[in-house]
Order: sequence, then C-alpha cells, then structure tokens
Amino acid sequence: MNGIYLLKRLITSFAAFCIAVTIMFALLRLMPGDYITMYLEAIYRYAPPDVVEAFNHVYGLDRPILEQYVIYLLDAFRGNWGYSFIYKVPVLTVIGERLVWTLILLLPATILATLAGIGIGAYSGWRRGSKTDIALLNSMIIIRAIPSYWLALMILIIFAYYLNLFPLGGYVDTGALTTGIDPLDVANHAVLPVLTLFLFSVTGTYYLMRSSMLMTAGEDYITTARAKGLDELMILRKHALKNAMLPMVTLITFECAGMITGSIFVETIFSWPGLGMLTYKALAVRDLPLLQGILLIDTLFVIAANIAADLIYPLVDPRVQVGDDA
Amino acid sequence: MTGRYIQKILVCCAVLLLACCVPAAAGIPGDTDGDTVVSEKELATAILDHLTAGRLSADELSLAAHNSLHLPYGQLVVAVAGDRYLIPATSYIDQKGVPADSLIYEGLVTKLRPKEGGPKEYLGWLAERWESSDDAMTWTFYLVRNAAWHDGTPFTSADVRFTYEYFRDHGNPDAPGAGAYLVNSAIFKNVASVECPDDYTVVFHMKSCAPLFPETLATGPGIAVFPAHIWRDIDLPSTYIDTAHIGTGPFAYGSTIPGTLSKVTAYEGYHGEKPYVREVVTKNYEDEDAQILALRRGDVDFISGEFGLSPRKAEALKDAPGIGICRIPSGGQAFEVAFTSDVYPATIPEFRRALSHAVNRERVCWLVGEGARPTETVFLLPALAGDQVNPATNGLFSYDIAEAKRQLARAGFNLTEENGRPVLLGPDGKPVEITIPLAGKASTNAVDQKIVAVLKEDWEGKLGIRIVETPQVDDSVYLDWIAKTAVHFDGMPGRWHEDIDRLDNFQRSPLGENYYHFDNETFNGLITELKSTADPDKREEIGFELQEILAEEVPCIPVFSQDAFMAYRSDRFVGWDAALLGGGGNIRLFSEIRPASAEVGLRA
Amino acid sequence: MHKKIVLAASLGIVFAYCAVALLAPVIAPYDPHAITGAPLSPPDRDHLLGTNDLAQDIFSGLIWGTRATLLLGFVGAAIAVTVGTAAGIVSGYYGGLIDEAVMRLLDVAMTIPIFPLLLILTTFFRPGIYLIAVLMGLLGSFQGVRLIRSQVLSLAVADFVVGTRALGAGDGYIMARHILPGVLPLAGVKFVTSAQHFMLIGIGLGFLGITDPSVVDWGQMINRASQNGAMILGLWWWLIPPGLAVTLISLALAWLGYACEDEINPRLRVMRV
Amino acid sequence: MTAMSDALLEVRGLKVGFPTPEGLVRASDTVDLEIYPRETLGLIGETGSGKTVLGMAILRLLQPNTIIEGEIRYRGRDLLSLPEAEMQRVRGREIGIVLQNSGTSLNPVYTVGTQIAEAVILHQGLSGPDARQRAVELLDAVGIPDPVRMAGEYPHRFSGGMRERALIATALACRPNLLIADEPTKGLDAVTKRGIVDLFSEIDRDHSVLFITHDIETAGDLATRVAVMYAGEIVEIGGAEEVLGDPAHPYTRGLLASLPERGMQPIPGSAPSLITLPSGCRFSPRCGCAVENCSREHPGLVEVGSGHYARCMLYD
Repeated sequence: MNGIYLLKRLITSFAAFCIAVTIMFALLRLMPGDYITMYLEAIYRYAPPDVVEAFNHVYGLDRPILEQYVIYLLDAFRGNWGYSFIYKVPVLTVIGERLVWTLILLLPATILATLAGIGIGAYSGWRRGSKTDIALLNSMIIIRAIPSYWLALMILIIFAYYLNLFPLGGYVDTGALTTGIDPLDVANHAVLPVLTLFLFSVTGTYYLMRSSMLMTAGEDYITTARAKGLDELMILRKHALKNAMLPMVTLITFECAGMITGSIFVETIFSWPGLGMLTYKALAVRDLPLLQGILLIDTLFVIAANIAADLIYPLVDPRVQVGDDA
Repeated sequence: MTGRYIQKILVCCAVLLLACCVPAAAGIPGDTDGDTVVSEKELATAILDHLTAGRLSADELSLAAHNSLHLPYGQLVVAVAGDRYLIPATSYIDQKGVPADSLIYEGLVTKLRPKEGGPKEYLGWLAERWESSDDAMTWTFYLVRNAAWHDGTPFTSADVRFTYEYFRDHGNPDAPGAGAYLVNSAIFKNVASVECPDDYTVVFHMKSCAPLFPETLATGPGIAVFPAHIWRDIDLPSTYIDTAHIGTGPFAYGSTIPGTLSKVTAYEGYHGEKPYVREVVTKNYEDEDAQILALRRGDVDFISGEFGLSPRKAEALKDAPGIGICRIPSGGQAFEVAFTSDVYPATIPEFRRALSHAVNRERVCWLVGEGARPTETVFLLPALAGDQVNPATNGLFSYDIAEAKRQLARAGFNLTEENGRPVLLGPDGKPVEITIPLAGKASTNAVDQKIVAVLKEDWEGKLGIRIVETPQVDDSVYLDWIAKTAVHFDGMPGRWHEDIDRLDNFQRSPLGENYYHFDNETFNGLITELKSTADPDKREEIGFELQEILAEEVPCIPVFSQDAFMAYRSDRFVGWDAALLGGGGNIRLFSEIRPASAEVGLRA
Repeated sequence: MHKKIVLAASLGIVFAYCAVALLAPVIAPYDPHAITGAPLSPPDRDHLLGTNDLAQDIFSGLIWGTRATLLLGFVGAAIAVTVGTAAGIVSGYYGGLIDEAVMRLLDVAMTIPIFPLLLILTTFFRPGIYLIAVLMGLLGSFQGVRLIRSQVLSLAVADFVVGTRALGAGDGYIMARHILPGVLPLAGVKFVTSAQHFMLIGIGLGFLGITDPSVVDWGQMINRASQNGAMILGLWWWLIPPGLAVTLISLALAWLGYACEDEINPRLRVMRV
Repeated sequence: MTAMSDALLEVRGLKVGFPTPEGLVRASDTVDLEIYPRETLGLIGETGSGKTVLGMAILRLLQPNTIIEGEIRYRGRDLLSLPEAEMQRVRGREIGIVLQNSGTSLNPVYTVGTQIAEAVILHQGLSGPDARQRAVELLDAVGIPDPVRMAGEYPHRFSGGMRERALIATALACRPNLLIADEPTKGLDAVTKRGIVDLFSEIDRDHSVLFITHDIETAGDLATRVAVMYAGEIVEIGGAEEVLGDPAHPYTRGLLASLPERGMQPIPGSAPSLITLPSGCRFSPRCGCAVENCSREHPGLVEVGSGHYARCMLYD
C-alpha cells in the first residue's frame, strides 16, 4: 500500500518535472525573437548572422526539433540546465549559490510563521467569536489584503530609514570584508526581510489553522474529553490541537511553495541575494535559461514538500495508511 | 619602506618646532588654505595646535598626516546598482576580457573629458607616451617602466602583445565552448601584428590607416591589459573563474562577499600617483532609492546610479547636509528619435525632415528635468566631440511646426480635419499612422515615454499623425520591432556621439544594413574615405561634409543629452571635481579624492 | 449585527469600485495619458493627487486604474471558478477513470509553481490585459477543482440525486439541476477569494513591470513611483494612494469572502493560497 | 413526589435555548425530573424532542452561548452555578456520559486505552501504567475481547459496537454515581444492540442511569421509570410498567401504536419547530383526542397514578 502510493507520487512528480521542462522547451522555441540573437544583443549592439549561426550550432539549435527535445529533456535530468545569460556560468551553479541565502530567509520565516500561525490560529478558533478572535481575525485579513511588495516598501522606509533600526539592504555590513561573515550581522540584516515574509505567510497559516480548529472544536470527541472532566487547556492542547494540525501538514507545504513567490518581492526590495532577486533580475533581462532553472528548482521544491508531507502525514494521523487517497 | 615613513614623520616633527599658530579650518583637518592639500607647514601648525590647544584629535591629526604625506588613509564606500558591478565580475571577463573599469586593471591609454568645444585629450595609463607614423599605419607605445602586477611580476611589453593575441585567438566565434566569444576583440580588429622591440616598447602594425587608434583603445570602459603569466594557460575564458584579480592598477583586489560587497586596497607598488584612499569598498544595492537612503544615512560615500542619478533625485539630494553633487556635462545618455529609412513613411526624406522640425526638445527637457540639454547639432554632441562639430549644421532641426507642415505639403501629404482633429493623409491618400515601440535603450528613467508624450502633442495634435505605442516589447524582439516600424527611440549610454568616426553608424555596413536602414551612396563613400586617411585637415573636411548630408537626409533626430549626476559625502571626502573622466575614469576619480574626516579612518 | 455592517461595507466598497471603473471617463478630470501640468507637482486644486514624472494627473490614473484591477480580478476569477467548477463536477460526478485521470492531472499541475510560470509566460509573450486575466484564471483554476469535487462527491450520493436518477434523468440534467446548485455557494465564495487573490497578483505583475503599459494600472503606478524615487523625493501622493486603493478593495473582498463563507457553512473551509 | 433528599439528581424548571439567526430554539422548556439512586430512568422521545440537550445540559456540555435557566441539583448542589473548575470534578467522576455518535466521539489520534486512562489519571490520580491496567480491566468489563491488545489500538480499528462499549468503559472509568447514556444503541444492528442492552442491565445495578433513547422497547427492557419528551417538554413520566403498559398521554399512546408489533400506526403530522411552538398543548395539532381548549391552554403535569404524571387536558 505504502509503496504503491509513494510510487504513484513519484510518477506524478516525475511527470510534473517533465512537463515543466517541456513548457520551458516549448517557450524556448515559441518565444518571439531569437534566443541567440538576444544573447548576443545583451553583449553587443549587433548580432552578426554568422555569429548567430555559430552559436546555433554550439547550442544544437540546428538539429531536428525532436532530437533537440530529447537532448533537452535528458540534459534537464542530468542537471545540465544550460548557461545563464547574465552570469555566464551554469544555471545550477548560480541557483546553488543563491539557494542558501533564500533558505536563510525562508526557513526562519516559515518556521516562525507556522508556529505563530498555528498558535494564534488555534487560540482564535478555539475561542471562536470572542473579542480576541475577532480582533485577530480582522487584523490577519487586513495584513493579507496589503500587497506584499507595498508592505515590504513601507517596512523598509519606516524601520530602516526613518527609525534607523536596521540596515537598508544587503546581507552583511562592510566590516565583513575584514572579519568575515558574522552570523549575528547576517541576522541583523535578515530581520526586516524575515519580518515581511513572516507577515506574508503567517496570515495564511493562521487562517487555515483557525478554520481547522473551528472544525475540530465542534467534534464529538472534544465533548467526550470535556465530559471526562478535562480542563479546557488540556482539551485544547491534547485533543483539539493534534487533530486540527492534521490538515495543516499538507497546507503548510502549499504555503511553502507560495513563500517562494513572496520572496521575489521581498528579496528585491531588501537587496537580498537569494533566488527571489535572481528571478527578478532574470525577468528583467529575459534570461530564459536562468528562469527555466528557477522554475525547475521551484518545482523540485514543491515535489520535495509534497513527498515530505506524504511521509509525515501517516506519522501524525494513525488513520492514514499512506494510500487512502480521498 | 617603513624607514621612509619614519623619516618623513621626523621631518614633520622638525617642522612642527618651527611653526607658528594658525587656526585649523574646516575640510581636511589641518588644511587652512582650502586647496585640499595639507602642506607640511599646515600640518606642522596642526600638530602644534593639537599639542597646545587640543583642537584636533589624534585621529584627525593622523588623517592630516596621511594626506600630507600622500599615504593612503581611510575607507571609501561606493554603492553600485547590481552585483555585476562588483569586482569579481566574471561576466565581464568572459565577454570582454579583464575589465578596465574595475580599479584593478589598466589599459594603455584612457580618455580625458574634453572641454566644451575643445580638442580631445588622452591620458597615459600603462603607456607613458605614444606616437603614430604619418600614414597612421603604425602605432608605437612607450610603456611605463616601474609598473608591476599586484603579485610582483614586472609588467612588460610582452603582456600587451599577449593581450592582443588573446583577443585575436578568443575573439573568434568558432572558438570552442559556449560564451568564448570575447566581444572586445573588435577593438583589435584592425591590428595586423604586434611587435615588442624591447620590454617597454610596443609597436602595433595596422591593417589599414588608424588615425584614432588611442581613441579605439580607450572607448567604452577601455581595453585592459591581461597579465600574461596568469592567462597564458587559460583556453576558455568562459570556464575560468579568476579569484586573484592580478592587475596593475592603483588598487589591488582585497576580498569579496559574493553578491553584496567587494574591496580593493591601495597598491603600494603602483607606478603612478598613489591614491589617497586606502580602501575602496563597493557595496551593492539593487535599488537606486536604497542607495540614496544609504548615502543620506552615511552608509556609503558615493553613488552614481546606473547611468548617473536621475536629475530629480540629484536635485533632491543637493541640499542635504554633508552631501555634494557632481555633474558631468552630457555624461549620461543621449537620446534620439530614429527613423527606419526603408519603412513607409520614413522612406520619404521630406517626412523625416518635417518631423525633425516637430520635436519640441525644450518641452522634453522640461519633462525630464535638470541636466537635460536640447541637442541642436547633427548627431555629434558638442560637449564630447568638441571641434569636430560642423557649426554650419547647428540649429537645422529647430522646432518649427509651420516648416514641418511645409515639408509635408511638399511631399504630397495632405493635412485635413476629421471630427475637429487634424488628420494627415499620406501621398497615397490614407491616414498616416506610426507605431512606436517602447523599451530598448531609451527606456531608462522612462525617457522613451516622456519623448512620446511630448511628440503626441505635436505629431498627433498638430500634424495629424496617429501614434500607436506598442506594448513594451522585450529586448529580444526589440530589434525586430524597430526594423518594422518607421520611428523608434534610441538612447546611447556613454560617449557614442563623440567622434566623426562614429558616424559610420549611418554607413551601410558590409553586412548590408545599419541601425537606421539608411543608405546614402555619397555618405558611404565618404566614410570609407574617412577611414583611410590620417590627414587631420582632410578628416575634418570629410566630417563636416558627413554632417551636412545627415542634416539634409535626417536618418535620426537628436533630441537631448543628459548630464550625469553623482552624489557623494562631501563631509568625508573632498576633491571630487578634480579630474572627472568618462568611462574608465572612475579609477582616476578614486585616486584623486582625499579623505576629509577622521571618521573614514576609523571604519577601515 | 456587527457582521452585517462589515458585509454591507464590503459590498458597498466593491460596488463603489465597480461604479468608479464604469464611470472613469466621467469622473477622471483628465486623460490619464496626457501631459496636464508640470511634472511631479504636488497636490493642488487642479491635480488632487499631483502629477507624475510624465506630468500626468495621478488622480485620473488612479481612477482609470480601477478598471484594470477589477478586470484582472473578476475576469480571472470568473474563468478560474467556471473551469474549476466544471472540472470538479464532471470529475466528482462520474468518478472512476475520469476522476482518477483528473486527479492525477491535478497532482501534476499543482506541482508546477504557478506564479513563477505566470511570470515567465507574461514576460516572454507580453500578452494584453485580457489574456493575462485568462491565463491567471486558467492557472488558478486547479485548486478550485479539488474543492468542488469533494463537495460533489457527497452530493452525488445524496438521496435526491439518486432519486432523480431513479426517475430516469440524464447525467447532464442531474449535473445541471441538482449538483450545480449544490456547489454554487461554494463556487461563489471561491470566486470572491480568487478575485482578491488575482487582483493582488495582477498588481504584482504591474509592480514587476511586466503588464501592458498602455493600460493604466495601480501596480505600474507603484512601480513607476518607486522607480522614480517617490520614496526619496517624499512624493507620498504618488506612492501611497495606489497602494491604499489595492488594499481597500482587497480588504473588502476578503471580508466579503469571509462573510459569505460564514453564511453558507460556518464550518466550511475554503482553501486559500 | 418523593422527598428531595432521596433524589440523586433533581432537575427543576430547566429551560435551554439556543440563540440562532432565525430565533431562539427552545430545546428544553421547564423540564422537571429526578433520578433516584440505583434506578434507570428511560428518557424517550422522537428525534429533536430535546432529550440529548437535556443530557448535555446536566453536565454543562452545551455551547457557551446557550441560555440555560432553572436548577440542576446533584446531591443537593446546583450544578448550573458551580464554578467551572468544580464542574470539571463532577464530570467523569460523579456523572459520566456516553455521547451519541460513538463513531466520532473517540479521538482518532489516540489509542482507546490512552483515552480511557486519561480520565482515571485525572480523577483517581493513578500512575500511567496503573491507569492503563485499569483501562484494560474496564475494556474487559464492557466485554471487549482481547482487551490488552485492543487498548493499544486506535478507534478506527474498532467496530461500531466495540466503540460503543469503549465509550461506556470511558464513562464508567471513574465509577460515577450517575451514568447518562445518550442513544447508545443508535445505528447498531440487532445483535450488537442486544449486547449493549445486556451490558447496561449489568452495570445499572451499581449506578443510576439516565438512558436516553427513541427506542421504546430498549427503554422498556432497561428502565425502572420512564419519561417521555415531546417538543422540549416532559409529557409523561412514571414507572416503566405504568407508562408503557398503560400510557396516559395521547402522544405516548401514539408512540406505542407506531411500534411494528402493535400495528405500526404512525402519528399523523410532524414534530413542531422548536422556534415557533404551537400555542396551548404542543401536541394538540397532531392529537386525535384534541378538544377546542387544547390549542388555547397549556396543560400542566397531572398525576394520573402513583408517581405517574401526564401533561394533558384529558386529566385536568
């Protein structure tokens, strides 16, 4: 049962990856304008036809389309994602360097947002209709309604510039050149972007947890627990929380995928050299190989999150033998 | 080395004993006459002051001493816009060779910004002086003798020859490996061979007459000399990642934090005048506004934006305390309305001429803001091209709607009215409609949109030409777009409009085209003639003639040029106006400025 | 009572926005593309919110921008909900192989990150605003399928459906007359939440500078303002109003969505991303 | 009526209302009843008559916004005015409850043994292993085969009947004096149902039981006394034999007549909405014996036999 389900998941993941690659391949061929011309344009004002031809040969663009596709697909699996136009190094290398920095923002932001979202979401759902619940719910709705990029701009202006509390961008201070990278210094630089990402993410987790808690709070076993004479806190902690958390496992993985999106705006505004800023730059100069790499890495990220959720789920919910797919 | 310092300091102490009391002024501590140089006398005064009244702190005294002895002191933090401007810009290396504008590497010569209307001037870099044969077929460069690479290897003429050979061998599109095409190799295209008669002399033999070879070498960021001992074994510049950055420049590579910071430090063994600043740190801010905030806050000392700060921002910074603005006349971009001469209605010269009289440059400049200068000359910018501008062609494109209407009428266009709006009917009787693609090189600071907004008022509102702005198209299709549309905008960064040689832009290239699809036989012939003559008088004559043809044929309408603005912490560094150069001149700039506040020493 | 006020207020805001969008040519004092004064002039009687760097009236731009935002939100959401509901009903009603196929396809589709894909597509094809809305709607329809399907699954075995089938009704009839009304409230809530989501995304695209520049939209206004140093120059009237305008409509939709959700089933969970 | 001190639990004038957007749902209206030690009181009524609400109200398990009036005296203490902390001591230890819907009343993420042990640990202060041992004993006592293994299983592994037994074991864990069983036989097949009924007939020797059911036969088998509820009111109460053998209220008679072995004659019409109750006697619109006065006056409980009361105009 377990094995079959996981196999199914792996097959879908594999298919998803292939489709992502295929989309990029199609884009590459369908794109208005010419990939090589653009590449040369980026460097030089003109793209002489003979040079374009030579490049086409180097990139194998003069071979039959099917052959190109197969080569492209195989290359994608081999981790050969091409060269970035802007950085002139293999795409995977660029992404590898940036991934670390994105994770430095994403991990604390996600963990904090998840914990906080679950905590206040659970409280809010448990105390449904109370003043605190309504206040929390409305403030979350408001935060959610503010466009994240605008929020990031405002946070930058207020906290970094007017209040002068944090650096204006980058991830280390100039001192790092002599002393090396100091984790505390990085943390100081990360505060504002993490805060923004946290705000961006916490509302989602909160909302889901609250709904989940609302469902759970009405369950019969909660009444049973109460009938046993357990106090409210114990019921919340022992009986409600664990059950309300179950749907969260899957939903948090979705939130994670969404965070990558948020990081595009946040990293750009805070000059944080992660994947988000890389995406922004790649978009600005239409660096297709790099964008493809980012899309593929995002896909892999989601796949990994899904598989992780699949593996975690049966651990927390005894009812689910991986495989009850409903 | 240290011995020399001690000696100098002892001299200072001796002077100190003889000095009399003069109060220290603002600016560089100790500097009393405002020349930003602390003379030994001034220093002595300062030291005395320090001892008697304690007016200067020990740090300030140290700063004054460093300035006086011309010893590097303090840290300068420069903001850049984008990590590709940080020192380890591998992207430059595999596209263009080692970067000449990185403070680390140097070329043979660099260019000085000419005085308005004056002649061009060059400055030796690794070449002390240079000369050409009368027919400009041979150029001889005499190199500086005391230059050494940052790793101690002496710099010789072999390095120069190696640079030529490296470009020759790797500038070839058939070279193996992706991205191995060094575009700067075009600079050496005309070189037949390089000879090294001795260690400090290099002779370039040209394929054809090259009266402007130094200009070619200094164009853009300029071409830097490769360290032969490092690059000798590297076949594929695209796969080599240089981590040592061994150059000959005034600053040597220090360290880097990827994507955000890099540092260079003053090179002890520099062959020229040593910089006053000990360290230059480049800090990346992706956002120009963040740069400005950082400057205001004092996190950085110098910002320049990507093509200079926008005029509005420079204006806003002008009165901020502790901040100074420097302006480089026409140092930003120059913009033009360009025609595609083989697309109707731009095929009709009268139409092009008519439109040239319907560009309200003053109004565009008013929209753009301070530092925008209407261009009334033909293609060449007076601030850059100096005496090469043909005065007879000045003002031929002046704003004159009546003249525009006359020109149109002459070519068979018919200006009618429909629903109270003017409509221009072409010679074929159909209403004239022009599609203008936005983006491209004129999109910085939305200049293209500003131009089109003004053009719409005149072209649509007065001449009855319907204008359709196409959705912004990306760079890859921009060239296709402009080849299909009659009118587009172009912006030229740097010093494109600076030399008559650059008028070859309008020549029908051997590949059969040019940017404007302009094809004038006389013009093509004159350019060929220009390129084969070294006689200055003849060249000037041809240049003037070329400009007359352009004024008549109007393949493009120059609109305005933009001054470049840069902002700096005037309370920390002085000497910014000393010798501002274009292009690779930043190296020179950072060697010239002096710390003015002890604070900058404390950071290092 | 409190809930009703919130509901009325959010409905009011949505209608007000719609009215502004429809009446833009009447309300806006200027053509948003025309040069109407000095560039970057502060607010005064002629220009309620001053002018931008192209000397265009910001207030008029704000008014006209309503159109783009509402269009992206509502057209996108309409497509997403229609596609999602149709696929969800078919998949949930027929079950079996069809369901399996749809669910597997969905698994695959949901694995590909939608927003980056949308960014890449819009960057390279530069579609007009309608196409962006359609694209967003199609890419955003996946989540709806699951939501609707699970509801259909319970409806399909409901007595009245089984009963109607026993009476000899065809699948089409049952789906249209019995299943569809059952999932409509859910689809309605999804519509409202998707509209909010798509508006924010649409404005995000504008902010990244990859939407149609001939259409005035708030994202581009914010982008333009921040690119031209509104923050540095202290031009709050340029940077703040479009941001507030987005926030307000997005807030109204969020409240509306929440109120609707509460209304149709207080224990219902509508998944949002 | 018997003296107050005799009763284990005494409900006086209990009114329970749920505020909803449509109006106040009067789920229980001026209910009076008492449960004596070691007796089983069967509470009968149709679905929606307010039986469950009554059971939940005794332990204060209803939603916080529920409006409750009246008195619920357990051993002389008014449960409605007890502080929450003290109420928690009553729940499980003094009064146990077996909720309806055995399928969802056990927490799916904990083993059955853990859930039973929980109450034991809480109220009797047993250590973990001891409480587990006790849980196994309880499971054994309620007739679960292989109790040691089953205590370590999750609820979804249990069949419907076994879940019911497990719930009963949970409710009995701390030996409460009163056990409220809410429809424990609901949704069970005949054989399983029999087993549960037998289980109750064994346990009610030590405890008082409030047995809530719509199943008149089960009530007849187990109950010593029977109360019949209709539309939030008790319409008839008395000894099981009297009420079921010789029903006084037309509704009770109707209920009995609808049983399969008595001809399966359903009561015409349907139960009224608890928001808009009919004036006068609430059963009058459906009552075959109704007279004109019935729809005007609301009848009180009238003693029709020894300890046998009915709410009907016929006896006024």
